[in-house]
Amino acid sequence: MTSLDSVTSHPVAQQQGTEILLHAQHLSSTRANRLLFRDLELSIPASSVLYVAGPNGSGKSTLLRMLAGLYAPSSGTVSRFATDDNETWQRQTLFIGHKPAVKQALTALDNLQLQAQLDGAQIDDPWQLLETVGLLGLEDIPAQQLSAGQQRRIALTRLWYSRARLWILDEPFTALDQAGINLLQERFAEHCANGGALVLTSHQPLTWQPQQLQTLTLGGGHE
Amino acid sequence: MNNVTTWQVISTIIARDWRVAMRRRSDILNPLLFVLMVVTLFPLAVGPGPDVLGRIAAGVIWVVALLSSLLGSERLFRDDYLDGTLEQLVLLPTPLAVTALAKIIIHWLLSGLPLVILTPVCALLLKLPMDGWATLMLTLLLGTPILSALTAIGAALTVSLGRGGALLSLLLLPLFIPLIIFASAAVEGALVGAPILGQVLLLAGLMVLTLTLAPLAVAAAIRVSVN
Amino acid sequence: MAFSSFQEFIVMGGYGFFVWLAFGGTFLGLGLLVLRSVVARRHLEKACADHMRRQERLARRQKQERSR
Amino acid sequence: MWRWLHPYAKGEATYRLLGHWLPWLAISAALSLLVGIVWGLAFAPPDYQQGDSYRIIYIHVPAAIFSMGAYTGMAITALIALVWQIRTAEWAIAAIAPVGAVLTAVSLFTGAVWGKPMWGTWWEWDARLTSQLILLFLYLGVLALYYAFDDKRTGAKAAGILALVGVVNVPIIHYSVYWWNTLHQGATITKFEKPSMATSMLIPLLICLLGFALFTAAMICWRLRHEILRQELHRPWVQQELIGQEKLN
Repeated sequence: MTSLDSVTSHPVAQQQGTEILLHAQHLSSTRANRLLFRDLELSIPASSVLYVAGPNGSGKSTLLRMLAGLYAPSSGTVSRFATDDNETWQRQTLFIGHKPAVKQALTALDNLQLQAQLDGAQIDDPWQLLETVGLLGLEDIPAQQLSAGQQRRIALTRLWYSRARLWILDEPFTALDQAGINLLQERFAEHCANGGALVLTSHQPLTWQPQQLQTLTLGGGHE
Repeated sequence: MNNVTTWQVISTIIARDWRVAMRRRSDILNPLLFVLMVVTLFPLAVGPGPDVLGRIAAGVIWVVALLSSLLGSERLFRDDYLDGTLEQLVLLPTPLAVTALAKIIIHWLLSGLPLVILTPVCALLLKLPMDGWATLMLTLLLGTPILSALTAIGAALTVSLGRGGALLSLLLLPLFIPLIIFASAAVEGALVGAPILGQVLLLAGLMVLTLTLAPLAVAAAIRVSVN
Repeated sequence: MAFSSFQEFIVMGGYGFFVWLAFGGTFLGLGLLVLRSVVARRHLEKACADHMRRQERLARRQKQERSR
Repeated sequence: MWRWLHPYAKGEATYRLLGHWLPWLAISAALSLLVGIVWGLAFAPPDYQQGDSYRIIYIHVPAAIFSMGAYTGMAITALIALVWQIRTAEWAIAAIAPVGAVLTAVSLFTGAVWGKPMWGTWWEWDARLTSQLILLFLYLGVLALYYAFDDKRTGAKAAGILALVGVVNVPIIHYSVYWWNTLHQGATITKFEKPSMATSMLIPLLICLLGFALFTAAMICWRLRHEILRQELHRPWVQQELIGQEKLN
């Protein structure tokens, strides 16, 4: 039976001023009648990072999908941006899952422009953005000819133009080389600096030290 | 702030699927070739006599239209589910039913409309008398959106299953039965010169009903499949 | 000449519509095939230009990586 | 064995060779087609039975013959490609298929139009037309299979195998359709035999046949050159050929 055994959260300076972006109480989830976690309690203030760690199969992805609203919890509530109007908080949240939401038949450029339209964002120079994420020279080849890491970089371009305040990223570093990871962590630092919050799962430790880091370890895994 | 409007979402989804379809032309052409080939089989099977063929022509074309829409149903959500775009569609601020309607529209544009355009060739091959052609195309024009909407529900329900093909036809064929009855009755009536307004209006009513309710069912089905 | 006048040639003994429809369809079909090849040539040139530009961008990328 | 064939396995040598033949083929094709059709349309005597509608024969018969010919040619090229692994043969499959498909469609269309004055309907399930229709489906199958693959090399191989299987079935389909037609002979009266050909009618037909043969060969060479360019796009000689010298340096 796995339960949340330790919430090792660094002494978070709970200034009254900072706005709580997401608050969840008594979260529990059973997946294919296997209890993943029970009575989970967490709250994410602005410009903070929640790092969810744990072995494979411990329900990290399920928790993130639950926070993003893709998956209803078996019990407990998740309130986001202090509103329960689905539309307003979804406009503020960005979720990137395991699979990079990239159409294989289209080129990186097409994927970027179409996804930006869905995100309601205007990109002035897509070529420049693709260069910053390290896709120089690969902009107009169909995505299926790109490697997994390069396809993930296409998905990660959203972090550069999206103005959502809460980012929920499921293992953003997978398939990325060291340069990609450093690039991403710089972007995370920028995001937290101007008031955004970040929830991520990963198997690599964070080399960048955010001011407000909460670590949530989901114990257990496969019994 | 993601301030995308409903209309932007619909037009982007249609543009995206259109571009993907243009990159993979065979996804659109294969169902149409399937229709032509199956229509060619009937004269070879029952003989080329115009009297026999003429009578069964409307029914054959309608049944083949059904089967080809089932054939094309894989393309609706399968790719989006596999590459993760379906999840992002669920997370859009605009209601999921709107996204589902956009999916149904683009699927109809890519499979239903070409079918209606192809009907004269099939009617010619099956020796359908000329005065039945207009009614057949009208019933197909009203019927194919219903086909697309119902197929979308089935496809959304079975998208997370590995091999959903046979199950899909099992789910959908019963839903197509009123469609077949009214459409072939309309063409039959046209052949003997009887008034066909009744059946056509019924089909139109069925289309409006399906196009309003199906997106809600598709949205619910997508939510079920995604998590 | 099998026809006395040009007018008769067009009428083609009453079958003019079918003969000209058949010939028109044939030239349309063969013409489309020829046109498709001409367009394919231009498309190839564009693809080659895209390919060259892509090579330049990739070269620039290698230079960047080496200098980093 | 066949030492002389090997240099043409590489792309550039074939491309240059086809480059020499292409202009001659194209000019002679255009000339003979022009002469044959004008002769057949305007100068050949009318048929005593069908009047002037028989003149459609001057394009229907050559198109039908070369649609079969192209399919067989494609199958032979596929055999060469699969057995000797010659790359040019693989590209040739992709070059022949569309030309053959258009020829079949043309012969089908002209056959149907020719049928209208004779049988009174725009489409008649006559044995010859039906087997042409099935041949068109075979072609479309080969094309659909070729374009279904992203990697054109495997696409050409798969299409080649389908063409080989198809070419074995073409005679079988042909005779079964004829048998099917005689089975239902009662239903349709088909007097579609070739009209008795006086020599004055036969000569333009032969010229048209020559014209269509040259046209098919010219189109295949032309498309093959494009296939070679498409497959070897990354090679410098292709860039030099397509972009031309001034932009390169």
